[in-house]
Amino acid sequence: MTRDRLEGHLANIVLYGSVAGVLVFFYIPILTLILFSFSESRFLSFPIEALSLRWYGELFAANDFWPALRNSAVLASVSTVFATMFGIGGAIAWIRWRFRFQRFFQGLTFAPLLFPQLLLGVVMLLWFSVLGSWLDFSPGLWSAIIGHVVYITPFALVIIAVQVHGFDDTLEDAARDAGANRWQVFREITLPLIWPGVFSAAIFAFLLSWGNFYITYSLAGTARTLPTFVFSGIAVGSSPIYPALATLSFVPALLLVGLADVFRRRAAARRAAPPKSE
Amino acid sequence: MADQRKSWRDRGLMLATLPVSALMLFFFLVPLGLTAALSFQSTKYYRVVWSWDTGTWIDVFTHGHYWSIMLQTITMALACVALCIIISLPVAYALVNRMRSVENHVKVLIVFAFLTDAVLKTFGWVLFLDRTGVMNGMLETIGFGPAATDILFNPGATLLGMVYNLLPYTIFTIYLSLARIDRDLVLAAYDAGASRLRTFWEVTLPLSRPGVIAGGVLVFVLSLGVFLESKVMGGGTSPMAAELIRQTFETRVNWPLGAALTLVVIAIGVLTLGGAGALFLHLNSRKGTA
Amino acid sequence: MKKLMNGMAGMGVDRRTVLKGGTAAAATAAFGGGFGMRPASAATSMRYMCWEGYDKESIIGPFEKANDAELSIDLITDSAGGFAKLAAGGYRDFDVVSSDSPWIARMGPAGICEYLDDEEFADAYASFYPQFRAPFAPLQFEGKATGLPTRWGWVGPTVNTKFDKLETWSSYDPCFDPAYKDKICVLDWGDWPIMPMALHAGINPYKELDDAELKEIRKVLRALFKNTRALVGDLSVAQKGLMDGSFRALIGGGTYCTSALRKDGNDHIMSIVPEPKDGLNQGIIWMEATGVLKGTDNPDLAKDLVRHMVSPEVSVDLAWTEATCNLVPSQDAEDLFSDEQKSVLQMDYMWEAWDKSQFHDIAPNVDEMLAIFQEELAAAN
Amino acid sequence: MNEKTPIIDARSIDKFYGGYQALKQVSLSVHAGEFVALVGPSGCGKTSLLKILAGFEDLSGGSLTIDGHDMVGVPSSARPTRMVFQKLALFPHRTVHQNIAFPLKLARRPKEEIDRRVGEMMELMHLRAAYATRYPAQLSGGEQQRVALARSMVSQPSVLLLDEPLSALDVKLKKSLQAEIKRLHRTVGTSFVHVTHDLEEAMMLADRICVMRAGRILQTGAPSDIYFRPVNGFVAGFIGETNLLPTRIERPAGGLRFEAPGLSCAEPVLGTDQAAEGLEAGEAALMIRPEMIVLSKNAADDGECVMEGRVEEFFIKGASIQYRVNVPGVEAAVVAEVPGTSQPPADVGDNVRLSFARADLFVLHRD
Repeated sequence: MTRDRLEGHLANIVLYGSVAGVLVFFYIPILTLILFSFSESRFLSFPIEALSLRWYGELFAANDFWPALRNSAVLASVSTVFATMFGIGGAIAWIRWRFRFQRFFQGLTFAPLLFPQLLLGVVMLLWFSVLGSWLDFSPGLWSAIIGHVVYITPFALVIIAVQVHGFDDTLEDAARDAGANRWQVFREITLPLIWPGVFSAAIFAFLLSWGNFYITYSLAGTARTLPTFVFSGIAVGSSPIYPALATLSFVPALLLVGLADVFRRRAAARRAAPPKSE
Repeated sequence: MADQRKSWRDRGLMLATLPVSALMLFFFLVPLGLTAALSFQSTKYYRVVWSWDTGTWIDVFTHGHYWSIMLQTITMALACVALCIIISLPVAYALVNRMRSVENHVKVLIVFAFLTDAVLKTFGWVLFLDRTGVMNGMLETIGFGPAATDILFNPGATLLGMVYNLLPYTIFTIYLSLARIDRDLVLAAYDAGASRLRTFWEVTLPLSRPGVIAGGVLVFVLSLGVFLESKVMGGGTSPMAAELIRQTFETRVNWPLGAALTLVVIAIGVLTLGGAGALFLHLNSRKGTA
Repeated sequence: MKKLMNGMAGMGVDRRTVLKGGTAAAATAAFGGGFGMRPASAATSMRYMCWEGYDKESIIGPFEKANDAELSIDLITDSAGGFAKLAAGGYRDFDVVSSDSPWIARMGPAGICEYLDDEEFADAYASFYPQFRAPFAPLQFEGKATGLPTRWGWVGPTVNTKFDKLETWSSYDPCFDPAYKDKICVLDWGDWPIMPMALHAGINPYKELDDAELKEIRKVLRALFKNTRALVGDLSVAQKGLMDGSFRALIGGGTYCTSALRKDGNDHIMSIVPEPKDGLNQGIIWMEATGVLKGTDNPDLAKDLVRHMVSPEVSVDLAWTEATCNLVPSQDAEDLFSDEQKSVLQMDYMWEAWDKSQFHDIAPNVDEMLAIFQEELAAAN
Repeated sequence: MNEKTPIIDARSIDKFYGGYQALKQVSLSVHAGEFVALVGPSGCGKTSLLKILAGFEDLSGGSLTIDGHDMVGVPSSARPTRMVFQKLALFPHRTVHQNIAFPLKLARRPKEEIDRRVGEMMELMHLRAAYATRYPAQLSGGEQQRVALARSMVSQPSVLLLDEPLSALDVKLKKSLQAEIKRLHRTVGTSFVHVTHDLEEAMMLADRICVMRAGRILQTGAPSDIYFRPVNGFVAGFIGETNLLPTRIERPAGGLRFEAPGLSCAEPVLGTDQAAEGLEAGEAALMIRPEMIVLSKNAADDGECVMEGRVEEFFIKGASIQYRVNVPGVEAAVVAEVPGTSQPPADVGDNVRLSFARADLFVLHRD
């Protein structure tokens, strides 16, 4: 009995400790960046001697910051829309339907998830340069969008598939029975019911695209997004502005994640009262 | 889950599958084929010569250093997988069994950290671990000598960065498989007189295996593709496969060689997946006959 | 890379301008061009690929205003990568490029850059130091110049004199001294760290090399990696390490690394060139040049931008940027520098460095050397 | 019963799922205002038939008309039928009002009409007006049932199809909703087709019961027919407990002569109305319902037919007491149900006499 209690104490220490440890671990670099973003010095060493907003100013004044910000926003929004749309159709086809070549379809839409991003980017870059030489164009933001959609769609698909998996078919039957055509069934019943999944997929897609480095790096051609802007900036040594940039780039991520949480909670509240029978 | 059989004449099916299939075929499968084709070409003065020979592959197979880098990459990937699983198990277990009330907050915190820009976070680690970084600064203020730690610029630092960036994958896959375990099974084990540890060992751990395997495979495959961590945190002196590929494409501008090396890494990943799949089936079939 | 394109085209479809009015061109116009640029309010817009510094508002702004033009900038992070990007078809999107001189020199023969007539730029050449006047050999191919030099400096050990005496680094010997184990930082900038090591081994890497010489280079690199603590692509990390003494010398960086530190008042940090060894200069002069890309829609404006970059006033500005400070070829600019700036740029030392250096040129065996570098790096662990 | 043209006329319907035949030559007609129950064990085809009526499944052979229109190829949304689903299929993301209004909204009825009709339906189903803004998950099981009924009735279909909607409820709630459905049927006059595996429920609700087994309709008839005049042992045994005694019959003119081991009757002859249709002479089964049997320890207590045996066990069920009696010569224990008293008339091991009227015997096919 005492042994069991001792084990229990130990288990609690390990369990709570591991969660706390992992959270600290995850936030070390993030907090470090936020801290250094207010450093006055050009060289980011600790302890920080003076605090200032100097590097925020430098960041806003940087020539290529604004285009990079805009590119990131365009890239992330467009990729999100496509990846989410493909994810919805793909997830329904994956889970709810049976059709010829389904295995092939599932493999094809899942495979990019298992590819190292850089390699995915590289093979696509090779293809784009071939296409480019045939059709006389060169890679740019649009090819990065295609790359992001290829990379992110499987993520979106899997997230939505989880939601579709719990879907009750008879709800659609009921809607059809009530006189709804296919589109009405989809719009009025299917979509609202898988919406939590679609919403999280969209948030996830946006953030994956927003923070993506490897694929953008390979495919964006001359267009620069925030992550590639950071990488090239660090490489040539003008690093003091990047903690400031990091701090700013956490803001949209924070907003989206917070929004997702609020949304999820509202949905949960709606279904708060458990059904009293069944 | 009803099986709705759909014919390819069904408009819904076409709408749901054809655009995404076309995208994946044209921008994923075709490029992969092209990469294979490119690896059979040669290069001269930074230009690809359309020569259709196996020179590049001979080059790949006769140069030991490509393989030592591959081996190094696989070793690092395996170490990363092991660390990720070991760290994730208690975290996922705690989330499922102990922290119901704050579970969602913790998940949100992890997701947020996971989804922010990897380049910046890696850079943040450098600022933290650097000789004049936050960690040494803090150690110094509590009485350790200057530059008490020297973690950056070695394979350990690379590994730290990899674990940092890939840990969420195992946490979430293991979390999902643990959350699916029927609580009654655990209670049944207690009821049979098993201690907590024994219950964890005999019931929970075996049942979490799908999550462990899925997360492990995902982390392994993704580890094959990292280069930021080895470049920025590892000090670049022990390059990983992806860094080798990047150098080959960018610094040496040798596309056939880069394509061949890319295929080697992809092959390693695919073989691993196949192996993991076979292992999974084997374990399941054993369970079936037992 | 042009060959790549032609080779690919050989697979069936010819590269045709027919498509210029077609969907692909429309898509390129809509996405490829559009997203990268600010909405064009000016009469002409140009795309400029360059290293950091060339994009300063104080340099670009006046040019844009004077010519009613809009420049969109693409920063290079690595010369070979920039070359690859242009060669992969990117040159069609760009008008002007500023990159490392061997790469600019390659762009003429590769059909990426226009050749520039020395006569047209006579005024500019006249304002240069004699060493840079036309015909300026390093940028010439069969008597035609590919671009004009814009910034320069030298590559040699970068030393913190708080920790080391300058004399210690009158040769690269300490790189191989066990006392300096784990104290050497090699910059991960393609061939930059390889060349000084080849010179140290008594080999001129800028000429055709035989197997025995490549073997020597392999040996010297292997020895270097024994003492190397980090291979760093991030300049700020290198600078920080140099300041706090984790790195006792940076190899392959030179003045490009030093100047920002000196500008911040750290004049105890210096880049020098080692003494000539067996008649072989041990220093390397690096240079950036600016060229006009083939097929630009605005050839005159592009050439004006080149002239703008080498004019004395702009040269001074270009020399003095946020991240790095570098020398410029313009003699007329020298008087415009303050004494403090001259000191930061180590101007008193520049001609000595020049005299003790090789010119960083096209190295015929660079690919083999890079492969060896990679190989030895992999073997070092 | 209305003998005009039926609302539903299904003829010789076959249904195949791959190689498996779920329905075999099923014919069914339902008249206006009629309440028909489809009963049978799971897998008997009753739900397949309902889905074919609703239009969720195509029929593989045969014909189907509803309201005089051929229904082959007509989607469910265009049929004059509405369905109440087994799991109710209330839309969890819509309020009660929105759920009930859904069919009207799809039919683009004006808002005033929708509100009025929904209000009427809620009133009819005894749903409190305050529930209109609640979500289904916030209602009790019975309330959810009423919402589901309201949603299916709101657009005034010609036929309401009910797919075992009460199967998941507890007994008490089930009883009250059965009464509710019965009342609803009387009020609206719509034809109901109700699928259930519970014959008791079917008997309580339906005008006509259709017993199915293995894809076929075994018997269609009024509840009393099904109970007292089953076509075979399967139908007879489908509700409650019954005694089936193996017997041999002969058919002299105008009657049936029977002979069963362990059973002695003063005059072993029955009228032909006491036999299932198409019964031939030979092996058959004699059915006697347990509640028709009188049990006594007293040999003097006489009846037209008598069996003697020993009490194996008995259960006090409250309103009645059930005895299981071993009768020599009869394989299965004979079940007798006697009115409940505080003093059971016999104990385990007692020898008893089971007697009943000859008119309560019914001869049917053995199966």
